[in-house]
Amino acid sequence: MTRAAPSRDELFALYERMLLIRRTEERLRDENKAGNLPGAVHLYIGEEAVATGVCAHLRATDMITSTHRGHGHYLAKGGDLNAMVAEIYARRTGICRGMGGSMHVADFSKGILGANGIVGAGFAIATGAAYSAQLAKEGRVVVDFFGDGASNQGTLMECLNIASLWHLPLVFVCEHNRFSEFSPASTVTSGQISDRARAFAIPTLVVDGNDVAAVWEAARAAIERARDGRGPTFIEAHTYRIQGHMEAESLLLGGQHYRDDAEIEGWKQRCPITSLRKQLAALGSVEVSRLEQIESHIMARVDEAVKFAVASEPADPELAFSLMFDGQQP
Amino acid sequence: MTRAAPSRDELFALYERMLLIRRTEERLRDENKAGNLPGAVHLYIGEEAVATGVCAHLRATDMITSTHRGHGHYLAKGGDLNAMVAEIYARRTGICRGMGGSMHVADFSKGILGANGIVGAGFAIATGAAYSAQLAKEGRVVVDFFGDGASNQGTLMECLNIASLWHLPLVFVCEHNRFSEFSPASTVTSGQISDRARAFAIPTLVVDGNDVAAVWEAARAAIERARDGRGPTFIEAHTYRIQGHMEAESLLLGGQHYRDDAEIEGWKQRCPITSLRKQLAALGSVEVSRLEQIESHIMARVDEAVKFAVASEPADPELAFSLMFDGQQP
Amino acid sequence: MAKKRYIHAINEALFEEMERDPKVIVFGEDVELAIMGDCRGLLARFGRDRIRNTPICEQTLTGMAVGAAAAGHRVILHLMFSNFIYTGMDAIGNQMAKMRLMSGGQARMPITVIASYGGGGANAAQHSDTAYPPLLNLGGINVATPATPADAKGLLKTAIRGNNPTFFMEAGGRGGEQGEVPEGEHLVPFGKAVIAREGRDLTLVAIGSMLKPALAAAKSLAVEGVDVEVIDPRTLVPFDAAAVLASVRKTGRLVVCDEARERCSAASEIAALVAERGFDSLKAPIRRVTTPNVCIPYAPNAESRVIPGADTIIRACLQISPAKTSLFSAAAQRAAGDLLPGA
Amino acid sequence: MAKKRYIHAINEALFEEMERDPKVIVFGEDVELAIMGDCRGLLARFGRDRIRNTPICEQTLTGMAVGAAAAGHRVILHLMFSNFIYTGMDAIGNQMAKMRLMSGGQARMPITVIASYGGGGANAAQHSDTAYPPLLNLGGINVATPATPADAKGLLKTAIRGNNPTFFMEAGGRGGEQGEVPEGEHLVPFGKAVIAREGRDLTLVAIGSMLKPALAAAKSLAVEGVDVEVIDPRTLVPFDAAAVLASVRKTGRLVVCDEARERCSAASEIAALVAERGFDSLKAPIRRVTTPNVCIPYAPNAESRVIPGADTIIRACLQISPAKTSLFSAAAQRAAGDLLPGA
Ligand SMILES: Cc1ncc(C[n+]2csc(CCOP(=O)(O)OP(=O)(O)O)c2C)c(N)n1
Ligand SMILES: Cc1ncc(C[n+]2csc(CCOP(=O)(O)OP(=O)(O)O)c2C)c(N)n1
Ligand SMILES: [Mg+2]
Ligand SMILES: [Mg+2]
Repeated sequence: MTRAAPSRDELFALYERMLLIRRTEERLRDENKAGNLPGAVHLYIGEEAVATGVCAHLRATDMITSTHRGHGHYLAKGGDLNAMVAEIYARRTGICRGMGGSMHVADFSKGILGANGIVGAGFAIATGAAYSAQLAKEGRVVVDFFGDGASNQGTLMECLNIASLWHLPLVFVCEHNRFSEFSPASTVTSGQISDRARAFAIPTLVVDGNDVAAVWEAARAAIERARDGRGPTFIEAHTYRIQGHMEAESLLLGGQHYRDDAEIEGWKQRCPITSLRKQLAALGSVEVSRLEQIESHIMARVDEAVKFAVASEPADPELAFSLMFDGQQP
Repeated sequence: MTRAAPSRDELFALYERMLLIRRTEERLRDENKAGNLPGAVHLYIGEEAVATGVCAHLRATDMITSTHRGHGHYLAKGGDLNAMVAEIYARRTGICRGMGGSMHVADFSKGILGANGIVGAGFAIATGAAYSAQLAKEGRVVVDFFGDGASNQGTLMECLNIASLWHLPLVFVCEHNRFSEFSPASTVTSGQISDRARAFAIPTLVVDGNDVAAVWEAARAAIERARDGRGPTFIEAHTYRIQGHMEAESLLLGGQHYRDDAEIEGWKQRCPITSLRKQLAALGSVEVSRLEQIESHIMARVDEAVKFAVASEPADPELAFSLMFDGQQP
Repeated sequence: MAKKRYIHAINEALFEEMERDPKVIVFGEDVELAIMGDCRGLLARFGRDRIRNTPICEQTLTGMAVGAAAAGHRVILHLMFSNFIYTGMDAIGNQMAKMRLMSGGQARMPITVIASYGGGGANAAQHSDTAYPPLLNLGGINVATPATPADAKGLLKTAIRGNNPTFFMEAGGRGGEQGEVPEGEHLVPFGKAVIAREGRDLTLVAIGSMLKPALAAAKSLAVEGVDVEVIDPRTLVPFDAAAVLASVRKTGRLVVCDEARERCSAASEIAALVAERGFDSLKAPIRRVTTPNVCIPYAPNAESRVIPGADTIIRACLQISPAKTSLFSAAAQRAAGDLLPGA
Repeated sequence: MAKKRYIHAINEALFEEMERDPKVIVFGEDVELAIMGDCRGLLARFGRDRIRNTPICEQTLTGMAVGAAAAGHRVILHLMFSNFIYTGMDAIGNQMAKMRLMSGGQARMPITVIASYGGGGANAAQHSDTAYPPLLNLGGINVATPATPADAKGLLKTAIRGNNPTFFMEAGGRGGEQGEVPEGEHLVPFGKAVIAREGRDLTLVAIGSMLKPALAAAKSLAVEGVDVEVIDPRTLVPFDAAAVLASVRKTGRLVVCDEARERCSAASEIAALVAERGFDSLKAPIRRVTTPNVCIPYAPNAESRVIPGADTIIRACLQISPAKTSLFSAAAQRAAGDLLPGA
């Protein structure tokens, strides 16, 4: 059994990972604004504690499914930064060779079964992967990340049913960020989401998704349970989407509003990274300089990643033909 | 407010309706065996109390959705017997002019939005109809009948969510007959089905589906609630399918078994019609003769219906073209 | 008449039809804030009883459309992207398309489903499909593919007033295109093609988003001495076979452009129809210009490699153009020699 | 070689491939009791880890196939009736068909989906569709349509061993048909048509369930002096265009039979392909023989009015047969004059 709370080193690792996600996405935000990215990006800023706290317990052979807001999951699960940024830049060096883009970043070799543009698609993919993992008896675990909005897709219920019946090594992680695009959760999501899992006798945990240690603890229990063959767990993590649903959403909204600036400000005060930084900095000057090192190290990595992407060749258009099938022309 | 229990006259009416369904289906079973029906039939024998107890509270303008096992719902909601039997015989006088058959009996003029061959299809159709009914503000109510197997289709959850959010005048009636085709419920259905509704803060009622008075009482409360604008209710009625999943299932099974004969026998002892007959007969000789009259009257109606069907012209094949669209060639 | 954008023409049709008939309702994901633009302002005017956000559950939404129509409303369901047609396909294929015949003609299905299709925006595979061909195969579903603002308005009004299920396919990314739009009562009949450009040498059928590149191609080809007749079918179901056959009788040559993937596309259907019923007029092979049988890649260069444009259309036309091709410029001849994409 | 029924040939392939590769798993609704017949005996032999009943939830089942394949299994999903393809369409269209390209070629999708198609059993609209045309338009999905027991076995084995998603379409109600089936290692390659009957006058492409009536039609036509070549493509994706084009080069005439509805059918696709690439060989219009654009009615007389059979095929062939039609019997000429159904 792992300890109940993350150690100091573990906290630093969590901090580093969260910051990597944050700085990467801040850069993507800016690059998007500057018109440097061909496609849209949906940013995870403010929600980093969820992916980070959960994936800290996963092995390289474990698997995750992700969402349209998938950069954080990808990086938390150990996806390569350069290859991700190059993908978003539509370069041949991208993790999907420029064929997928932001909404499809995936690294199958690391168990990252892909971000996904179809809301709710992860449920069934994760359930199928968990069934495969269970049959293979190699102790692999699957984590399915999805939003509060996605929780209204009926495949959630279908998969809860199967996961419960078959005792699958599967952890459902609902990232409740209070919005489904521009619809506040209260208008489209009835009841408490984790009660949906409870109806299938699946254990549930509701956590503060902006507290990485809390997420870490809940995930530890759930993932151990799955790994031990004791079946699925449902985690509902409450957090908040700081950025728009997608960058440049104001163009779509044309002056309409769906939330208050004050609400956003309030949640910015509850930043999971800032609070962990404060906690760690309070430990002493050694820690402060370690934090500074992490910061500058990450800034350099992000710079490096963007440089790598920009310097890479554009995608090879012929791949659209050669990659459609394995060993077959389309 | 209606009384809490059905009156004697109401019990007779329930009895008559249940018997109509039973005798009709016994005849269909025999006609199927004799090779007189072109398509398959899925019989409701043993489950009559559910449709009957519920539909007793419905007005002609109320609506129902039904299943592949839909004869009982159709007759309970006041569908014409001759037209149904003629439909199953594929005659031009059939309620769907021979285009639908057993799995599609429907009478839109009576709010019977159709039996349906797609398991779970009724959820969304009923939800849409209930939304329409709510907007129209004419006090119409919708009842959605579905099986325990259908409860595993995710659209159930999607519709529970919407029904709850929008306070729809909708009653979900789960006919838990213990099997989803040849799979016992315990192997494919996790937890108690009505808990799925509870997760959406929808009131639930679990009743003995072989006790027509119990069903009647639960349905009364639920339908009144819906009619008063107080939103959806979920009824889980426990019952048992006496016949095979479909007639002549043994041909499909090729000697395999999925349930014990003793179990079937046990449930035959709990026949909803027999027990109500006993209850009514115990009231006195007037009641006994009334029961006898009902029996012979119904036998005559069923005979009459089969005669009507057999004497009717076969379906008009050209309707396949003229009915595809309203006022347009296919 | 006033110049309006495609998306505004759609918005106008929605306003007018909702004013006209209180039984018209709209629902879908985030329709209230109208992120696709087409529903802008409807909430303020008609309130949440007539236009309402739904949760994300396409499988239920298409089934609800059937139920609400059966119960007496005139339903407009907004599905956003045409890829979500797959997500909600069950009730489309098994209910919407079949309910009327299965019920012996009892059911009326006044349903309009709006979905935006097509690539070109680096939205990648799951948001760029041109997903109407599967609908065409279902039977029982009308499909409108307006290419201009005027037709967008007129076809949508016809769809909403009709009693059959209709998919109104918005040409994605065309929301900003301008065109003259008649005020008020402007109804475009289903099954009536328009000749967008008259010509004698070759018939070019261009569906929805392909009309603009087709017209551009026709203009270039005119310079080369090939006089192209461009036909916009406007609805794929019902389809104005007579118009296409008449044009082919005149020109003897046919190119069909469709942004959908080639296999079992609307282009294939139209080609088959002419090979069957217009064969005697044909003087040259039919050519289809479509997206090849691949999903839409993210990278813009790969995306434009697979989605057809004016160049692709010109090449296809030149390949089957009349003998005067000998007068063509060297450039055009080179182009004509190239393979079609994916071939 | 031994004579076996179609359904037994399928069962044999499942047994052999599950024996061969422990990574092969089967799941679906009621596969354990094998009500469709094809999975009979697998549970007893391989246990519930390898073949498992699922709840009714097609939308999840297709997605699970993607996930289990991504995680390393070789998946066989049984969907029962091809109408349920619509029910599970989301993950088919948005994941299965696209995962490989979207992931830059990382994903392997060794998935075989089994579904039974076609009418004729009075199963009515929701259990009688021939629902492969929408799959053809998706790209990324192979489609096998075995017509004989031997091909059923050989194509299924190839599908299971392949690394691309394949829909294995069982010709509904053909489970009882007998044919010679090679023992053991019998693999039928994808994209290789067979000439089921050689002939010089006309090419008749017959898909799956249409092969039997097509051969019957060819026999009758031989009596009338029309020598028909019958081609069974066996797989629609990939498609053996070369075989069809070669035959049309020889005969100059083409009829395509497909039980699917006409619009955007496989028949339309094949007709379009030949009108494009075999035009110069064509001496007559192409004819499609399909179910018209209606859903399948329940009444047997209405059902046989819309589903094509040998008669319909004979009529279509006579309509485009060579000049020697003048030698035809009066009856045949009358038949040739009739309209195609739905036309
Ligand atoms: C099947 C499907 N329906 C609709 C959409 C459009 N869409 C994209 S994101 C989104 C909202 C998702 O909300 P949630 O699951 O809470 O995730 P969040 O964006 O809040 O992270 C919607 C409706 C989609 N991509 N896929
Ligand atoms: C979408 C769909 N999947 C599968 C089937 C095949 N099927 C027909 S009935 C049935 C079982 C239904 O069980 P339940 O809902 O409990 O109803 P019951 O037959 O017990 O009345 C199945 C799987 C179908 N008709 N539709
Ligand atoms: Mg959210
Ligand atoms: Mg049941």
